[in-house]
Amino acid sequence: MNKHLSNGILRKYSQSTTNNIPKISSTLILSRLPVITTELSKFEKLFYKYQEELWRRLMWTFPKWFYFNQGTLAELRYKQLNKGSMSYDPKILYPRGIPDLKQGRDRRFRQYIKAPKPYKEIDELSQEQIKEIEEQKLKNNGEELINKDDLTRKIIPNQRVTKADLNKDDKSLERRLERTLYLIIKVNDSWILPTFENEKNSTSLHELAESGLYKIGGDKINYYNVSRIPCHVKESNNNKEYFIKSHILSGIYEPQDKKNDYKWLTKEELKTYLPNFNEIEHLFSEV
Amino acid sequence: MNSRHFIRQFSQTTTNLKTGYSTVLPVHHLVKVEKAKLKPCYSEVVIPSDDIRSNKFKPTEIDQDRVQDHYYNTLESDLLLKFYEHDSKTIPGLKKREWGTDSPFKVFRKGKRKPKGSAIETQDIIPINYQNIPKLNSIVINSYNKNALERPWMNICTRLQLATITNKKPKILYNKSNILPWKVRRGKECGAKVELFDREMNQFITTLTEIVLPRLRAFEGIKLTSGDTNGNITFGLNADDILLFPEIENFQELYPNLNGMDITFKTSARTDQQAKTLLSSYGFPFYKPVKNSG
Amino acid sequence: MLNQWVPIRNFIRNKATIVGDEVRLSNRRVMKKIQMGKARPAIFYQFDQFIELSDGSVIKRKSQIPKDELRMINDQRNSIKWNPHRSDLDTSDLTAAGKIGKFKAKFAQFEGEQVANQKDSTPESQEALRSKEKERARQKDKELVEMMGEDAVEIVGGGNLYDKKAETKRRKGK
Amino acid sequence: MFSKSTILNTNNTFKVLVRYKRTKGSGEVNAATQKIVNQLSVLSASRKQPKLLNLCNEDLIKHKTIMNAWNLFKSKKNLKREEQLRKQYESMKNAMEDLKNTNKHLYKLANSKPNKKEVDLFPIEMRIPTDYPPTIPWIYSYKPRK
Repeated sequence: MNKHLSNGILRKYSQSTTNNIPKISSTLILSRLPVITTELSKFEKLFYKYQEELWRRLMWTFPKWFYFNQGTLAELRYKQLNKGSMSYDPKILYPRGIPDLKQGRDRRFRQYIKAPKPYKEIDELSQEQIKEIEEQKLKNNGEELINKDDLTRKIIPNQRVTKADLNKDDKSLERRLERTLYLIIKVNDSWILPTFENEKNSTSLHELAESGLYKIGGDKINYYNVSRIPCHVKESNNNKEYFIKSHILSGIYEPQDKKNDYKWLTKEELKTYLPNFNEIEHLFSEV
Repeated sequence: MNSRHFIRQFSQTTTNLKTGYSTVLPVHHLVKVEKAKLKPCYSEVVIPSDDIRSNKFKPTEIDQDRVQDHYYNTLESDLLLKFYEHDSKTIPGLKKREWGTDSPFKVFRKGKRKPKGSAIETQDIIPINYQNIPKLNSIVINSYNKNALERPWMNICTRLQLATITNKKPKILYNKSNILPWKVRRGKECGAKVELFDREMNQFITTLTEIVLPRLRAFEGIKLTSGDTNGNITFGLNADDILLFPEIENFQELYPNLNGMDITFKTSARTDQQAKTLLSSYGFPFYKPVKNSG
Repeated sequence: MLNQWVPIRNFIRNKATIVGDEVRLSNRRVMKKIQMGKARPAIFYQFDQFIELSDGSVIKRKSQIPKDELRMINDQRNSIKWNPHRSDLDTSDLTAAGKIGKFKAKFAQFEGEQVANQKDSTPESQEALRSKEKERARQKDKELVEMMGEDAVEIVGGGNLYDKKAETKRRKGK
Repeated sequence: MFSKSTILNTNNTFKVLVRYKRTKGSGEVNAATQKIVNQLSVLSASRKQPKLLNLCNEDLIKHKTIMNAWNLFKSKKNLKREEQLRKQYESMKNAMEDLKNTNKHLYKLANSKPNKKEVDLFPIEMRIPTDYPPTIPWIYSYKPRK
């Protein structure tokens, strides 16, 4: 028994001396951070809605007299938008109870206020103007004509779903704006995270990753290395891959060798492309 | 010295074990118990403030918090990687010292000696792991208005200014001392302050980094030298800068007497360096102030 | 040119007529005493505000002012300090692509011929332009009064309540 | 018998006291004061505070259910996040330990901080996500700093 054990140890020692020095390489986790907020689940949306209603119910009355001076055009517009609330009349029967009116607000309920807009709303326009707009709409395939130079135009937010999403273009940095995307490249018919071998073992891991990225992807990448510290190590047949985490902030990845294929994918999509994804699954952001 | 000795005395054991006067500080019977609060008419006081039945109830989670989401999704793990140092150990902070025993005066001297090389104690610097990643706790906005000393009504302007910027009602600052040449008198109103948490804090951050600071012509950033050595960073905005907040900018004539303010970021970081790294991740620029020669 | 644009802010602030009589608030303002347990949090009325940044992205905020849509010309998205690596922003302020150039291009319609003729402007032509501007402003005022009806009287605002310069003068005089 | 507004007879002189319509008196304030009073009233709760919420028992139970569900949802999310962070920490620590045993030189390069005094800042171009995307969702014009 004792002999056996010592033998085992001996073997181990001898192995380590005969082995070559392991090959060290840097593997790059290059991510594009989300551009827009995450999509909320239905439960979250409903909960926020509920809380906001409670909050609005407990809000103080809007101090109209402070923001709108009497006798100004702005006040006139405000009055048009927010018709004054009823006054208490003891002769009337109130089905929801006697109103508690202070400063033109029934303090039992939430207050609804419409703010005047910088542009003209439909009710402000004359018949002719409305007609004109509708004619323009017809000419423009049903879309309203917007003067881009007009600073007081209505705010119409851009779509959260982009062209790249619709075209299913997974080479584009504009896809899945609400998610973190990661770069993978195709080498010898298999998809991998970009890996660069440290030949002399003299350059530091993060510098190697950076120079390697420029070599394969051109120098039009605004690259930010998070830390010098590797976030993971993968060992296989005397190979050691150290994972370096970094972000692309602007610019574009252009493969220098046109044959090299690449993709920007989310965490879920990576699963189907990377072998033994489960080992490194925790390195990728859920969002 | 103060601990009681239990001496085995055959006749007096019971008296020794009687609970009596505790001389260990704090002496509990000196703590005032406000019995009035126990009255049934004050039952409202007992309800916690986040209970919907409480008078103090104020819903906080009213919408999606994009800054907090950003912190959880990206910054937290980046910060962990950035601050990690292998084989690092806790660096003990400067602590108060004993006086020593080489003289009878020192033996009975009250209190402890101040730490070496510093007037105050400093924190231990604990290596960062996944449980103590620095985060922003709160923002304190402090606006001292010296003009309010002579004209008390000016403090109303300052309070309103803070209230409109932060959406939270500020507290009034009062003078603590009497300095007659400066017209400083104890108990006089002299400004306002407000502490922001959670969504209010996060909205304030984005208003600063996205709207206000980029439009300040002379703004170079937060000084790299700022900080109180315990991870709290402060910078100031003057009266003209405050005009750029969207609330004030669109109704300038309603806020005639603006007052500058100091903004302090309270972070859970133990060092200023870490706190500055954290703030820079939210989009605050920093700069190295040039030393004035002569 | 720069000098014409920079002090706009100060100009606006000092423009309002200074009200001679000062604020007189009675000191006998007695605060209402709030009973224990009756204190309630202050929740100011807030609007859901959308702000469109210069690059077209929209953010949501809560704001007390009665404006629920705002559009920024300058902000983080086109500030050089916040975008040190962008080639399409690399301009000093005074060039055509700079902030002021863009501003001018945007508001050329309001400035009339001023922008176009800037290079070869003579004192005479400037004088003529100025008188034109005045005429236009007068016309605008007239229209406004008509809109508000005949009896409308312009309301003089409270204006600048506290004049820093006057204050220092007063102090020195003491 | 005599009220204030009737004629009084004192020392053979007649004083006539008549009630007039009240004109501008001490109650009126100047414009500047009015402005400050307005500002103060924005800050004060008087007449602006709504009635307290008074939920019936059924609503209260509903509210509590919602809050319980939300807290559960949140705590699950937090646990998941913490677990992921812990894994990241472990694998990072493991990688450093491994690097230390494999190559001392690279380990020293990785573990060294640039300078004790210097602050390791994030790039200013990192953005907090917005609610809606920019017109051009990504910035392609990147110019390396010279």
